[in-house]
Amino acid sequence: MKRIEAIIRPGRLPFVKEALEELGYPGMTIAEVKGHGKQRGIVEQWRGRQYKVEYLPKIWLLIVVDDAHAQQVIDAIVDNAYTGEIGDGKIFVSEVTDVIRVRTRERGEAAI
Amino acid sequence: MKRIEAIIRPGRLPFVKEALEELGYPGMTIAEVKGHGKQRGIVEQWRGRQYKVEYLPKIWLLIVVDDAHAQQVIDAIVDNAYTGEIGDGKIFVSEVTDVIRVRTRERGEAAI
Amino acid sequence: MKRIEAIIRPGRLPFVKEALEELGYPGMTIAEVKGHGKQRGIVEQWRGRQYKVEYLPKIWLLIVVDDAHAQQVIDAIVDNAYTGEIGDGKIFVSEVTDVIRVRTRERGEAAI
Amino acid sequence: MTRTLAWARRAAGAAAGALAALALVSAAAAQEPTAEEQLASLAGALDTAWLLVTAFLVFFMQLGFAMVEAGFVRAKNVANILMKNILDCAMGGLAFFAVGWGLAYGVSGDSAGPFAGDGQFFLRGFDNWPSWIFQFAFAATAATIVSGAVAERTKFSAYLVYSAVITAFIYPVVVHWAWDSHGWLSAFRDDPIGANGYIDFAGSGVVHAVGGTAALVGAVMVGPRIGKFGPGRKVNVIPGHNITLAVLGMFVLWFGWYGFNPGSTLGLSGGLADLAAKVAVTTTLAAAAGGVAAALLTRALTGRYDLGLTVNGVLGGLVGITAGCAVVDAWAAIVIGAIGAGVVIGGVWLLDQLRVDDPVGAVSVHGFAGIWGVLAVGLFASEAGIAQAYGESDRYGLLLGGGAEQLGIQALGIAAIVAWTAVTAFVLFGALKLTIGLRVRPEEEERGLDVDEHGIEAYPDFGSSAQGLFVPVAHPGGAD
Amino acid sequence: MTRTLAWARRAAGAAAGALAALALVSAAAAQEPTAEEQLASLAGALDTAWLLVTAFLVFFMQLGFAMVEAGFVRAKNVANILMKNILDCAMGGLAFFAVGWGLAYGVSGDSAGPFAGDGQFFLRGFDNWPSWIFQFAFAATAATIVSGAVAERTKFSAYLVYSAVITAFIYPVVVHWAWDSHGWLSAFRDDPIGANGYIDFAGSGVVHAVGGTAALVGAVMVGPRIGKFGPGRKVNVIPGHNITLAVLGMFVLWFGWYGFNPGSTLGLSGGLADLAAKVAVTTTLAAAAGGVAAALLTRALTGRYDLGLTVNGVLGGLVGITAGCAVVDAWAAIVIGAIGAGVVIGGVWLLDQLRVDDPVGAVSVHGFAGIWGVLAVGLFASEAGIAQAYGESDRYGLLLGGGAEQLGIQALGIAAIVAWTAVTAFVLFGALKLTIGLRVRPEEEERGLDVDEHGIEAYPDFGSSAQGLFVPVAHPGGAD
Amino acid sequence: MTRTLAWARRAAGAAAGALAALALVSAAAAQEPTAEEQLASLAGALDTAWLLVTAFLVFFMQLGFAMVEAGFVRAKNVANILMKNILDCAMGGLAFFAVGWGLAYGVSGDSAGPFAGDGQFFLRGFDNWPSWIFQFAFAATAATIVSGAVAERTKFSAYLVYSAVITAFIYPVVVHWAWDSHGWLSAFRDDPIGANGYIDFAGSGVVHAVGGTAALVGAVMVGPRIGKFGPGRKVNVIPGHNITLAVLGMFVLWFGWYGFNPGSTLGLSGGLADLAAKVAVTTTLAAAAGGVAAALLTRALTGRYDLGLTVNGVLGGLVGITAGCAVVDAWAAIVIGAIGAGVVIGGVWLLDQLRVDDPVGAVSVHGFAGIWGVLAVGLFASEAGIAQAYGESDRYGLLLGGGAEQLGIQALGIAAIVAWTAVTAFVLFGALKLTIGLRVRPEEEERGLDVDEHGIEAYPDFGSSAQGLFVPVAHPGGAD
Ligand SMILES: Nc1ncnc2c1ncn2[C@@H]1O[C@H](COP(=O)(O)OP(=O)(O)O)[C@@H](O)[C@H]1O
Ligand SMILES: Nc1ncnc2c1ncn2[C@@H]1O[C@H](COP(=O)(O)OP(=O)(O)O)[C@@H](O)[C@H]1O
Ligand SMILES: Nc1ncnc2c1ncn2[C@@H]1O[C@H](COP(=O)(O)OP(=O)(O)O)[C@@H](O)[C@H]1O
Repeated sequence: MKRIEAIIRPGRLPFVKEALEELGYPGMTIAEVKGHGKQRGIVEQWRGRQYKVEYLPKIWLLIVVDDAHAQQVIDAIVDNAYTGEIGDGKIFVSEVTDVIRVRTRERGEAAI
Repeated sequence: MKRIEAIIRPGRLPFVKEALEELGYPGMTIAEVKGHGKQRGIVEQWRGRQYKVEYLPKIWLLIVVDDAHAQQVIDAIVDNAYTGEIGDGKIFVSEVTDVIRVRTRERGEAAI
Repeated sequence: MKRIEAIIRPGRLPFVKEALEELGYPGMTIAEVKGHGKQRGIVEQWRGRQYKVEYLPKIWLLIVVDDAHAQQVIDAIVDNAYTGEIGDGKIFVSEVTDVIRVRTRERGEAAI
Repeated sequence: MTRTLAWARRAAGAAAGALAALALVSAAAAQEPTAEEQLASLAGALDTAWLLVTAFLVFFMQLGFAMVEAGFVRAKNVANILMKNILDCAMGGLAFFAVGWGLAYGVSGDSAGPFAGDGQFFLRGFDNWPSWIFQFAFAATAATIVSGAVAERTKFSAYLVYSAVITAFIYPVVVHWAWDSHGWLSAFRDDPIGANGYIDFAGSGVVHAVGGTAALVGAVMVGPRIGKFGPGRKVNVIPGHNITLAVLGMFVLWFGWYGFNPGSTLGLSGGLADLAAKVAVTTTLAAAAGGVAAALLTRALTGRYDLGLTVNGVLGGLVGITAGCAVVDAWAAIVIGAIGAGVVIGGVWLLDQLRVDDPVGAVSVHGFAGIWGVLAVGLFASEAGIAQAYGESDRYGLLLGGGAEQLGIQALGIAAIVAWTAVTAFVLFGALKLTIGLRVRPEEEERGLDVDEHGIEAYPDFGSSAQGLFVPVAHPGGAD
Repeated sequence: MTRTLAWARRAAGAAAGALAALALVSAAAAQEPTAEEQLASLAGALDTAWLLVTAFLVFFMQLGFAMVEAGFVRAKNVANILMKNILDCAMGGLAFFAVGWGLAYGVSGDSAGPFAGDGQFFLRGFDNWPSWIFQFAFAATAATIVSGAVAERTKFSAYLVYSAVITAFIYPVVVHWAWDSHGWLSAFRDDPIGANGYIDFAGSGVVHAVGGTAALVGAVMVGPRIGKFGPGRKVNVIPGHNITLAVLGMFVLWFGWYGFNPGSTLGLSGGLADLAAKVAVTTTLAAAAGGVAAALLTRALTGRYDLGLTVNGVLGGLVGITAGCAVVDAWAAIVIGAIGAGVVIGGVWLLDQLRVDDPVGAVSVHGFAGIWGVLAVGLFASEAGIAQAYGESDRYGLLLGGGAEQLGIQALGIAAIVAWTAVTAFVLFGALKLTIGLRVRPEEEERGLDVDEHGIEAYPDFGSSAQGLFVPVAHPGGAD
Repeated sequence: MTRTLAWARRAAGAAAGALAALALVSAAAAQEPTAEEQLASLAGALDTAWLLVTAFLVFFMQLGFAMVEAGFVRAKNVANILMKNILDCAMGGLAFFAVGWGLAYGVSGDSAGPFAGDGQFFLRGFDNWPSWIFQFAFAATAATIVSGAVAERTKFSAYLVYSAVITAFIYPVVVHWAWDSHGWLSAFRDDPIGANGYIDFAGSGVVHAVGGTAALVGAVMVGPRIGKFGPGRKVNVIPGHNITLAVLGMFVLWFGWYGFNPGSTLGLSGGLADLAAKVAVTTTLAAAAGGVAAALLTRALTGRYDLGLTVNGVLGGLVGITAGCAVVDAWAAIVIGAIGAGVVIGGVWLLDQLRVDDPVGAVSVHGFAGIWGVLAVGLFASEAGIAQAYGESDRYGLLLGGGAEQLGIQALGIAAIVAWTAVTAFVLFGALKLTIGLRVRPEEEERGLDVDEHGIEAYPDFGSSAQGLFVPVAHPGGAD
């Protein structure tokens, strides 16, 4: 099973979500995070004095899927999070050794 | 060492924590996240017009433990996060290759 | 590729960031989380009655790097997050099987 | 055709002075009004102005209550408490229009009985507008006190009924007793109890103790919030969501209190202006003393200057001085205010021991400090103070050598008020419990009342990085 | 040398009474003023006091507007809407000083025409200060209404221009028509249209419908926010960020309305005090009815008591009563307020159907309820009410048997006002669209106006665990 | 036994008019008061009403200060700054009662000296209540200014002492100099310095420059916040947590300023009503000009309309006009306000260069703009303006051809005030530093003052998804 962790632009979330919904993904978890990669912040000001905001708001998206569907999910995210500008974000994929559904105590792929 | 990542109902956190405390767990990190799995949101309204809130508030819980205690921790979470209703949440388990305690620079199991 | 996940003191973030910048790290994602390990909360009060705040505010830091640079990044974090007091935090390292840069659809090390 | 206002309006547009207006008024009347009539009319206008302005200030206290209560509850119940605050004021206005005023001051025949007024329901045959607006603002104050004490768990529909009944019935009857010249307790009765009757200048008892007592009955009957009290003697802490709002509310209340107390002279002419000013001073000093006392007391007790209790302490000082503001000296106001804060802090502790859950401290602030305020008159009223506000008398504060009579009357009065309110509130909440129910379901309470009762979150898009996660900012095609 | 103020100032320091001051004034004048002159001067002072105090209350409504609007927008546009609220008030003050007053009430020669005033620009040759401050506060109110309707997408510089033009030109002309004694619609004209002229006591039409109409034109011409309307008939919901602020604003507005309506007597002497008090009562009852009606209506329609619409409902009740507050009876105020809330709720729904995006409901609250308020005078004005406020007349409310004439005049008046405002606002917004542009770029809109226009986030360091992530709390060495 | 109030109270309950009340008053007195006496009494009542209402407005500025300061600090120091705002007002009240009034206006024998009052401590032998409440509100204003400048790092107990000393001693002495008729600078002295004495109508110097100077001394002696200044000339930015609160506070302050400036006529009778109205107009125009100027200036300087500095700019305009509001023309008020905003913006920049850390801009707004306001009188006071407010004189504004004398006196006055305040504040803060210490420990500062000093977080349960993580919502069994 794959743990797919994507950092995307907040404004793209509805599109990503819609696309995932069409795929029939099992579930997702999101959080508001901040970050920077190549895109290095913007200049804001406070009482007239300017300063660089180092971190920009992003959405962190966690989806755990079985191996079979991982590529589909990744494609859906990439397609819909894409704008072509610096700051579009990244997806990190790692292995999950076990999944447990609390409600049913099911384990493994059945629990996803 | 195992990275145990649980998404649970906010209201169950105190119970989960209490149970973990009895186990003598090494530490935990939590965050407020939103998500949906099978439980698909609720209807809210704004100035009279209703809309579906897609994501429900959940607590994200991260505990890294040595392999020996992983099952105990998982059981404690499942037992105490359980209500039997859709939305109880999930637990994802993955491997951690290294742990470092900043204060002592200890590494590996000693650092957990 | 390594997924480096650090839980550090909020006040140390600027120092850690500065150090990472000098290293020329590829990007980072942060979030505000709460947690406790050995450091077990502080006593606050509400309308005169005291209570223990179980979780203290921490910063969660996610950096994915290629294997070659992992140790450098870990060292930079440890050096700069260190104060010597309980509560300095921990770093968890795990494997990442794939990385995708949304903007370019690059994969693997190239995408970091 | 006389165009008085037309002229006045025009006067605003051009540079015409009031001379012209006056002249016009005179011309309009068949014959010249005498200088004496003109003077009386002007004095009346000034008195009306005072009633209006202070009524507006008292009304503004609604905002203060709303913000203090909102700040002291959790984020998931904010919309609910705000809605209750709007609606108790709005329902209160209609209820006080329909029934409340009539029971308080209404007269159908020659005179009303000692228990309640009996006329002018729906303001029929009524034109004393300045008094109505002033008294409405007070009624709304009494009503809104309860919402905080029963916050975070009470059904909205039950609260609506409660708020109509207290402004229509429970509170007006007490007003009649204490402030109408026919009321059995009234200091304005021709033949009052004792030398002076029950002295409660702006309503420590009539307004605050009524609200506080109803709040206590409500809090007991609704029961504590889930999780407030643990097993054994454990008392959990449930912090509110925004202390800044609570402080904002406190300053608004203090400001509004300058309408509440000084406005209770009901006029300025005939020497009342001096009295109003003195009342403003005693009110200030009591509030200040309450704040300082609470800060120092909490520091002594907990080792830290507690902000939440300092907010309550200022309010306790204000509630405490409300009965006696016109009849005590400046130094006594300080003592009363400081003790008021102490009473509040003790009350908060006591209620916790009794396992009564009052999230905002309404019972302590309005109930306990209100009772203290009424009794303080019996202890601290000065001879000159009573003379200025109520007429010469040799019965005044016990501690100033005026004997125990006034204290006795004060005790009697507040006992009667508390008893009346407790019984009627008990019946009211009991009836609600048996019919529509007082309390939301536990799941609803855990989820927060906002979502279930109002379908809303108070801060759906808050925060520095708020991304409007709930908001469908755009839709990528598709028919719907 | 006369030292009037010196004495007054000293009077504050010592115990000298007003007697001395008066005596001094007398001494200063060559001969003793007669008692009648003194009376007139005192009456004038009281009238001025009323104008000032109520003007301050009306000014305070600026805070109410700012908070309601801030609460109803997303966090990323808060600084922008606040800045607009500050600047429309500030620009409005300067514009009303330079041109606005002159067009509204200015007179250069003997008299002004029926369409606009023609003198006293830049307050040259002017000293009617009480009127100016009062009228300024009204002008600022009219101006600020629009900001909410065009929120979250309108260019700041365009908004600045708009706000100067409405306070300098669009609004003052309407004031002249309706309130100056030379205005063609004016009830204060020597020879008014019909028996009474157009009756709009405090400005449901003159202020609110002007603001609401300009808001509608603005909202249409700026277009909806990105994502508000989906394909087909889909209407998305974009919740605001802080409902507590909206409620805070609503209470402040209600409070300020006690300046808006009762203050519109423009004085207290000569019988106006009673009128002001009555106005305070009708205002209260309409607001209360609006709140209760909105709560119950939304409960009936959506199954839940809706807080956002209850806020709008109270305001709808207030806007609705503003025209008729002086001439309708108490029961009628309740009816007007309740219907006002209904009009607002219907309006919110209607605009959604028409795909007009008004984030805060300004068009419904001020436009639709304003029109309703003007017409309500034609339906509900009582004979006695008109007599008291405008002079005896046998033409009054249709539903009370006073014939249809007044309703016709009201309809004519509001039609003229809406038409004038719509046309001028259309030209204004059109010109802005063609020149500096009305709307920010889509990227800017998505990111929020705060960052691009003002370089700020409203809550950079908020939250219980806010760590000031943006803040360089310390720098570990290095030259910069 | 006379029952004046009883009747008044009853009058509220029934429909009795003021006529009856007056009659009663007359009857009560042994003989009929003459019409002249009645007139004087009524004029006195009106003056008192004005003092009271404006005092209440000035008091309300406490909320404004609290909110501006709270908005401009980080979330972790909010409870601390709020607590300081409550306590400086509360301590201030007690200190001004005990000592402050006596030093400002108190007279023990025949007259006080030019340096300080010498009687009526603890209000012994005192009954000028209206003046006390008005002057208290001013004293509280002077006191609260400092809290913002030393925010986020100052020890709470040290601040408590400071606030008592400034209201008890530092500020009252300046008041005596400038406003008491015995004060050496006073324009109300029989034989003032120069033709008119030092003119500072509502206290640009007496109140604001005192507060601003003490703020500067405090900020310097406490030192900058950790991380504010980097190595070299680096100035870091530490954004506050809630700009909405700051705007809320600004509107409340503007509103309260209508008490501050117009209320400083200290009455309305005898021609003062017109003066008060004019003051309201100049105050409005200066605030408006300050806001517009700040917005345009920041746009020119930084490319963006800066909200924080616009808030400061409005306040700078208000502070600037405070000295001259009664003696300058409308156009001059605009100029003064606009320059006031410029002074504030320059001041903010200057302090950064000097590495003085003033988190909210108190030194610039109150200190620098206050000094500007005092000097502006010497530049812009019109002949007619001085005549109306202070008596005929041929020395007035330099730029209007009135010579340099007044400017010289203004400079002398403000120099004396600033020197006095700087020296006493230096001694005070120095003594505090040596004894209880001025500053919290660095760890405490990093963690925030709220947790250590008050054991609280301001927003423990905030946010759209706030789960009350700290709250033991329920306990699964167990004895405790
Ligand atoms: N190596 C990384 N580790 C963790 N997070 C990263 C990393 N690289 C990028 N991110 C996250 O992705 C976001 C977008 O990265 P960015 O470099 O701007 O995109 P792009 O690669 O398309 O230019 C950043 O704000 C950061 O949160
Ligand atoms: N595959 C998944 N990936 C990431 N998060 C998930 C996944 N499935 C569920 N979740 C998280 O778990 C929460 C509860 O899931 P839900 O499906 O409602 O529970 P249940 O499986 O008991 O019905 C969701 O709100 C979501 O945050
Ligand atoms: N085993 C763990 N799993 C997850 N998070 C942990 C774990 N141990 C510590 N943490 C996180 O690290 C933070 C610091 O831990 P703490 O034990 O106080 O530090 P130290 O080990 O230096 O004493 C905690 O607040 C918690 O968020």
